[in-house]
Amino acid sequence: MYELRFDATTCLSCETNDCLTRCQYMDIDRETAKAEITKIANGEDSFVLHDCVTCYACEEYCPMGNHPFYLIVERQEELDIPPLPRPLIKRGIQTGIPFRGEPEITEATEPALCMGVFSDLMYLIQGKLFEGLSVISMDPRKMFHYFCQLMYLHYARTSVIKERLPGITETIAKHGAREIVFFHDECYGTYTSYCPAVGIDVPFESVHLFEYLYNRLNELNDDIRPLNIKVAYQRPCSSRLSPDKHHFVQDIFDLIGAHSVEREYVDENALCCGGTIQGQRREGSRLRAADVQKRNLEDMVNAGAEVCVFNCPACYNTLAGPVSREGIRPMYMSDLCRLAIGENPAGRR
Amino acid sequence: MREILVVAEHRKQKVADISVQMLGKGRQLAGQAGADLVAVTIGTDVAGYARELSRYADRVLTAEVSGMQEPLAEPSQRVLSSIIRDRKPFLVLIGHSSFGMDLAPALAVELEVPLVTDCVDVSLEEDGLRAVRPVYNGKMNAVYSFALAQTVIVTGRVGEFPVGEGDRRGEFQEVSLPFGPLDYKRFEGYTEQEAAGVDITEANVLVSVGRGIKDRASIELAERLADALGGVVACSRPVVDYGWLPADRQVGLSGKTVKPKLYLALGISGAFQHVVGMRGANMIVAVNRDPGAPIFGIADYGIVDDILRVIPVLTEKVTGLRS
Amino acid sequence: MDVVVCVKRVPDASGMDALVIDASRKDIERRTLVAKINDWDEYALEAAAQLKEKAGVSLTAVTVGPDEWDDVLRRALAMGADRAIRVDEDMLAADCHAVSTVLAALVRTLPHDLVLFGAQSEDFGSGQLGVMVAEMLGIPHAALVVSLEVGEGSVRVDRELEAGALESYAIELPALLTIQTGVNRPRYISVGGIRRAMKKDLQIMSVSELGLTAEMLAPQAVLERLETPPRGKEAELISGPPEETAERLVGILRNAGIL
Amino acid sequence: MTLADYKYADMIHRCFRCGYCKFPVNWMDVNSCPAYARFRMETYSCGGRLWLTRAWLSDEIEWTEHLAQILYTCTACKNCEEKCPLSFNVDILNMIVAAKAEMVERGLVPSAVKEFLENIERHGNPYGTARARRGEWTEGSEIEQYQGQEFLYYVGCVGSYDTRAQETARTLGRVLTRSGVSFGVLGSEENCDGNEVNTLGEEALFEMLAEDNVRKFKELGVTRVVALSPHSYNAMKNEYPRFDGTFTSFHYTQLLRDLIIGEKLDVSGGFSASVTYHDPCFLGRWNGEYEAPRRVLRSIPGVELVEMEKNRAGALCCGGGGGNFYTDFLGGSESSPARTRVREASATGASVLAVACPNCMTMLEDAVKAEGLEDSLAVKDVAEIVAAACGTA
Amino acid sequence: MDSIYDSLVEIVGSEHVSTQPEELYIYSFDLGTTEPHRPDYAVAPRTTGEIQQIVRLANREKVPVVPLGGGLSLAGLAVPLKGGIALDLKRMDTIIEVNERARYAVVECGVSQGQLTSYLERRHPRLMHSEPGAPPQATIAGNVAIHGQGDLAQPYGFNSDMVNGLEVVLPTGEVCRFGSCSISPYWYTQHPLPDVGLFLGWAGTTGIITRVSIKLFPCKEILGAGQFVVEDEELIPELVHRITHTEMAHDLVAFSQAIPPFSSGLHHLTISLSADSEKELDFKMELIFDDTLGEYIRRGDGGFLGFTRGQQRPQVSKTSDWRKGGGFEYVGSIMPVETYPECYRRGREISERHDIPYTVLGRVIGMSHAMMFSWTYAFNRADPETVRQAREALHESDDLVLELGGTIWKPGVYGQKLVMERMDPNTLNLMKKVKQLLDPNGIMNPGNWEVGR
Repeated sequence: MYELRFDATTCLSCETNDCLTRCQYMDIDRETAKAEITKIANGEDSFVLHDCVTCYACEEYCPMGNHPFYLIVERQEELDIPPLPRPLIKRGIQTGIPFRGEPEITEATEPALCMGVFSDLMYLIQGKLFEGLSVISMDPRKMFHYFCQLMYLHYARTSVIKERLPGITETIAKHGAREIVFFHDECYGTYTSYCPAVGIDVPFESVHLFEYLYNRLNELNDDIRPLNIKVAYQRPCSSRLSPDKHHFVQDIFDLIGAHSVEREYVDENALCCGGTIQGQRREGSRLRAADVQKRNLEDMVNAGAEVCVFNCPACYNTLAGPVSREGIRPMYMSDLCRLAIGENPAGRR
Repeated sequence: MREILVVAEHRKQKVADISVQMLGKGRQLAGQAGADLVAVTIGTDVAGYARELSRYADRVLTAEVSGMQEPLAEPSQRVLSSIIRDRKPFLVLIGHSSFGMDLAPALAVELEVPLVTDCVDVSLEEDGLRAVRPVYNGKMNAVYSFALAQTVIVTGRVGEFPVGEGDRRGEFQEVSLPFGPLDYKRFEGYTEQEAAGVDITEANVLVSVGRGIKDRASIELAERLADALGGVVACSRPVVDYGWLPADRQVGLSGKTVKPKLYLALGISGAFQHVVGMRGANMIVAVNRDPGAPIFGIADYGIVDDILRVIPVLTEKVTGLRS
Repeated sequence: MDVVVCVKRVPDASGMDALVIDASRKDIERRTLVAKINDWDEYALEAAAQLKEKAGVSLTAVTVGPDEWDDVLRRALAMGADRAIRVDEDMLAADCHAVSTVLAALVRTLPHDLVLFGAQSEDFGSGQLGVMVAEMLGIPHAALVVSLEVGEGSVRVDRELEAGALESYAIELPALLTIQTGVNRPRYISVGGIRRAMKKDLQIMSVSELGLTAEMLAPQAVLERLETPPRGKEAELISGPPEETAERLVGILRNAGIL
Repeated sequence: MTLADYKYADMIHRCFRCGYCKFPVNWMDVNSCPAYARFRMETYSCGGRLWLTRAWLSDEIEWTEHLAQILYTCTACKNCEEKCPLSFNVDILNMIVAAKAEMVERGLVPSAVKEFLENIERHGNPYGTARARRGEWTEGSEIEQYQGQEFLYYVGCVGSYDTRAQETARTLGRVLTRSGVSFGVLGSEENCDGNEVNTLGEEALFEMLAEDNVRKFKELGVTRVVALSPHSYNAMKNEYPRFDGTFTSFHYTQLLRDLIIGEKLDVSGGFSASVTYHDPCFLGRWNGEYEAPRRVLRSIPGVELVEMEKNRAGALCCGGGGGNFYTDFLGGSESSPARTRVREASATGASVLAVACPNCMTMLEDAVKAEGLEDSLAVKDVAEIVAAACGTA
Repeated sequence: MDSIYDSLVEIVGSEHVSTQPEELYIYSFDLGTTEPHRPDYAVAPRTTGEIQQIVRLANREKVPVVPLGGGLSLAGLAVPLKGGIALDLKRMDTIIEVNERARYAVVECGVSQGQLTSYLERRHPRLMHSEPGAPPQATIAGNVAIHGQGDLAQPYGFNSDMVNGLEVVLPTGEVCRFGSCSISPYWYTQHPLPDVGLFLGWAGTTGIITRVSIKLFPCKEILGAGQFVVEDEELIPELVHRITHTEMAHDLVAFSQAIPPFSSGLHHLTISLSADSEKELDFKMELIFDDTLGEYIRRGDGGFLGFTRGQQRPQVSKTSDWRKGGGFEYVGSIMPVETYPECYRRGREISERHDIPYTVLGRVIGMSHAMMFSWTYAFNRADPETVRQAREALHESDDLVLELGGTIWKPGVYGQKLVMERMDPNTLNLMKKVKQLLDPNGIMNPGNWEVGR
């Protein structure tokens, strides 16, 4: 069975305990932080396990390369402190069950792009940026065979992840591509952060979509017409698992002449889209989510953003409506890049 | 004395018009050649026909064959071959009718003599006999010529030859039959077309459609135009062949002969088989995509266009005028 | 039962306003025209094909002409003929008697219970061939057949007369019929069908193989020349878009007191 | 062929006949399936055709001319594909075409279709007019024969033979000349593009035509084709690659758009009228090109572009597709699609109905007359409006 | 030639009558499991007058007349069980009037749900009608004739409760109007005249509805739906009761289905809300999702799945294609809300017994007054065995409805018999008299509601 590699002793020697002190949803001082994380590490109950909104951020804050977030959700499961109501957890777990037959394993050429569980967003990967990519998981009816499962962190069900993930990696690997660009950075995080953390081996190299886009844009440099628009980036929770790739957001913006606006909730201080929070079991979760969204939106508006750039389809589904009601145009990063090279964004379907 | 032989055909107890027309031509040529004009009538109770024929011919040969109320090709062939063999006429004229088409080729082969069918002109030149027949659906004429030494069989197109005076008293001569009854081919009967709902011969205005109507559904267009004009819809052969209209709507040789005030020929090329049935109309208006269509040769007015375009507009106009 | 159908290849003159007489003055300029199977023969073929669908019929299609005439035989094969035979002889200049002589000689070599011809051809339209062949074969015939029904050893036919009248016969087989249009609806022959027919057997014979000599084929009716017919009084042409033409026509009909 | 061998045997029964296929995108009524709108019997909806096809192939019903006609009233306009909510919607039209193909194989097609196909096989056009006369439309114009110019201007059957469409073809020629485009035509050497033949299910004939055109284009070294008809454009862009047709194809409205943007074509002359634009199926639904023609029209000073309620993906077909501009199975009624369409056009109050397809041109112009709208509504091709605006009309 | 055919051509014109095998084939089916029955004629009239003539002809000739709109009832109600004339009413598709102030629309019988919806969207954006969860070609008239319900059922009840007036061609050919329209130009109410409503629920066996006036309702700026999920079906009646008490929802539907897997064994409550302002929306959301449902969330028994703006168009149920077979049929019933748990459990058993992925749905009608509960069974049109299974499952469900004390909605012939067996004999007798009075020759949609003669 797969074991999370977590070293409690490093926390004791940690000087910042950023994992909890920097949490945007709990107000915790260093001492409490040290105490609580130690309790959690020792498998004891902690208010943190009850109040956590599962935003992934502590995974990034931790300066010691430990896995505080993975730890928290494992404990939530062990101590039966589910962040969500039972029906939502059941629903979530059942969502990942493939039910329309086995996928057809097509020989993938290099480099390959894996849509994961977002096959019905195929329309987003059109145009020069994606030319020549062989695509894995194109069929919405088969997409759950490619589902990275990491969503279950929000459900405190790492057991499900560990149970299903090996089969998923196998299926992806069957396509025979050594290097795979992942459409969704949650998949990227799964194979570059979570799998190593619990010791699931990954038989392929993962490429972050933004890194790919950045390189493609450089190749297509001649086609780029600077956009000169003010953009705000909605950073998804999953991006906390690949902080080392986060800089590509800015790099791409610079490349295509998109100016990111001065915001409070940016980069490490980014706010959750609220999608998970609103359903949580804790009292007042729906209003809490509404409040987070409100703050997030006001921040974008005040900063004068014209476009809100998305990476994660889940964020997009939650926030696209609200931002456009504020007069800000929601757009996937890929669409923004296509706009920059004179193509028509695929937009919303 | 040299002879021209005319094979008479009879329908419904009278000598067929085409045979009288053949006699007309025969008389004219006989005059030129100083030859006798001989008519032959074959069948049951032919005396009556013989009397009629004797008004045009110098001599009428009668062959009484039992059970032959209608002219039948094979018995006729047997009679004729023996007659021609011993009389050696230099010209045999037969109408280019269904009967003629069934008879003439076999006769020619049996007698080993030349045959020209469906002629619109036959004339005597100093060097011999000249016959003209339309080819390529009337777009061309083919000219044939023959020495007068031999017998030549010519079938003539209906309506192309003048009818003679009919003021003679030709003599009669019976021919003995060289054969018994036929066993391998049994004549079973003769059917008149049953009279149906609409009688196109009664209509003052006929909207007549041909192949150009393209589709059964479009017949409705023609019907609307007909209604607007207070007329009825008729057609040319292909429309009946396709089963778009019943046979009793067909104008032409194998259909009806009509003489309306207005004959609107829509998408009809104007093959002679059709034209013979309608050329008696007071006014003929033709619409056809093909400016070379023979129909424009006999129409009073012509429009070169696709009928499916013209009909609706015309209908609107006429209706507009009526209301 | 063995059925033989005789087919002819004719120029499709429908697409041209006017035809041009060629140098020989005995024929029209064919190079600008595409060729097709003679309309009447298509009806004859369809009639045969339908017999074949009903009962056990072996169907042979024959023609006399140069090699490009193979295409009408391919068409016949696609329509259901089991075999096809072309007598390789260009007889465009010949008369019906000569062509009949060849065809009769050919048919004699074939088993034949029923021989079908088109009642006439689209180009010269003499309407002689079938009946001549019947006479040469010494079998009974019926021209202008508009319906046929094959029974035991005989065929029942209706012949078309004038004015919609019909003449019915029961004829012992073997017999020869010339088929009038409208007897059926010839099916469409797909290009794919014709391609498949390429595989079927197509036999070539020469007149000499049929034991025919030049003098046997000497024409009896000699074509002197073609000429463009004097056209009757031409129609007064109304030209313009339907709008105007219709308008003017209505005017004319009005003046004529028809409207 | 039996149902078992039918390419879509495992799929055709999945049509539920829910009726979406009859609706336009905004459901304002049920007349966006041209055949259904014309006849208003369930048999004529896409669902009806699918169920009948299945019944025929499984010998539940026999072939009749009526059955063939029901199938051949399909104009292949793709409205059904646009609307069908089920996962196999991409194939519903293919299912109809495959059924037509089977009828073709059995020789069981309506006489008008037989004539259409035979004419194309013999003469290279549906009208049965001689190939020799295909180039006559250029007479009296300066249009040159193609000899290695940048563009091959492919006109198609309707533009070559139909008197009204010939005007459009010449006008476009003048516009292209005016804007300095180097182009030539094939004249009497041009052959049918086969697009209709394909939708009529005569696959082998289509192959023949496609192969012939591809071969000819290669010999002449053609690299870019600009087509007058969206039907030609569709065949060349989407089908010819199968036959190794490697050249790039444009619809002329796309070329005009680029010429205007690139300021190679001066339309400042303007054209003052309120114009409504009718999307041709083979440009719109088949190839997703809704904007180029509109862009062209909007760029012309004085043009006030008004949309019909059914536009773009929801546009009502003129009824001319699938050979119907010739076979005319949908004609002869005020509910004929073309007549419905011009009534919709006239409802916008526009004085000009702009088309970008010679088939639509002939269909709709005839319909305008049949509806007696000549005085209020003029049918003009986009090329003709452009010509007016750059003074070469 | 057939004289009935000729007369029909006389009446509607040759293009709108058919005796050709193709039309007869298509009109012999509906989309469900009912065995096909060929009509002798397919006819598509355009006017009430034409329908009168057709009905008179049918009486003279004793030919059945089977009216159909969208033909989507699924229960075989538009299948000509005894042949005769299949009367396709879809050509009568004029929207005659929309009265903005009095909030009603008068439509011809062929007007489809989709047509009215889009018409209102474009011309009267502040009005909506109660659109059933059927494909948009379902007709307004057909729907009221079978007591349908739509997406405004929770506040306003059955669509047939929204009828302001009817124009009907009686089986004997007379045209009658019911409601205010019988004495006034306004089609604004069915009351207070003496009640002669003998046409709703009769599935076209007592006459042909040619015009309907249907109530319209306020359409607010923001439409949307929140979803709430529970695992324990026993909670549903209680939740429905509490949510309806807020009087805030305009549609309330609970469903559970085996496919897709996420919904299996769970019950999704779709709670539709509408509001003219964010303020109004926030208020309603808070009232329902926090104040009313909050405690379930805290207990972990129920989960809030979020709120989606925009109105979902009814789509033809993908259920129809689960067996890759283009077929499904359901038994609809009108049930007390409290029976939901039993309906679900027993329905699930039936499905599993017949090896069909289960699909059940309950739509609340009124303030928890009733629900339309449906058991849906998919089948593969190409596989007779699955059709048979579905048919059995449907019959078992019909039995179940009555066993649970419910009433079958738009029953097919089998269900009609069950209902009539149970029905109080005097009522049945009255139905019989009514039927005989209105339709002496029994020409209207025979085979359905055969009360005996």
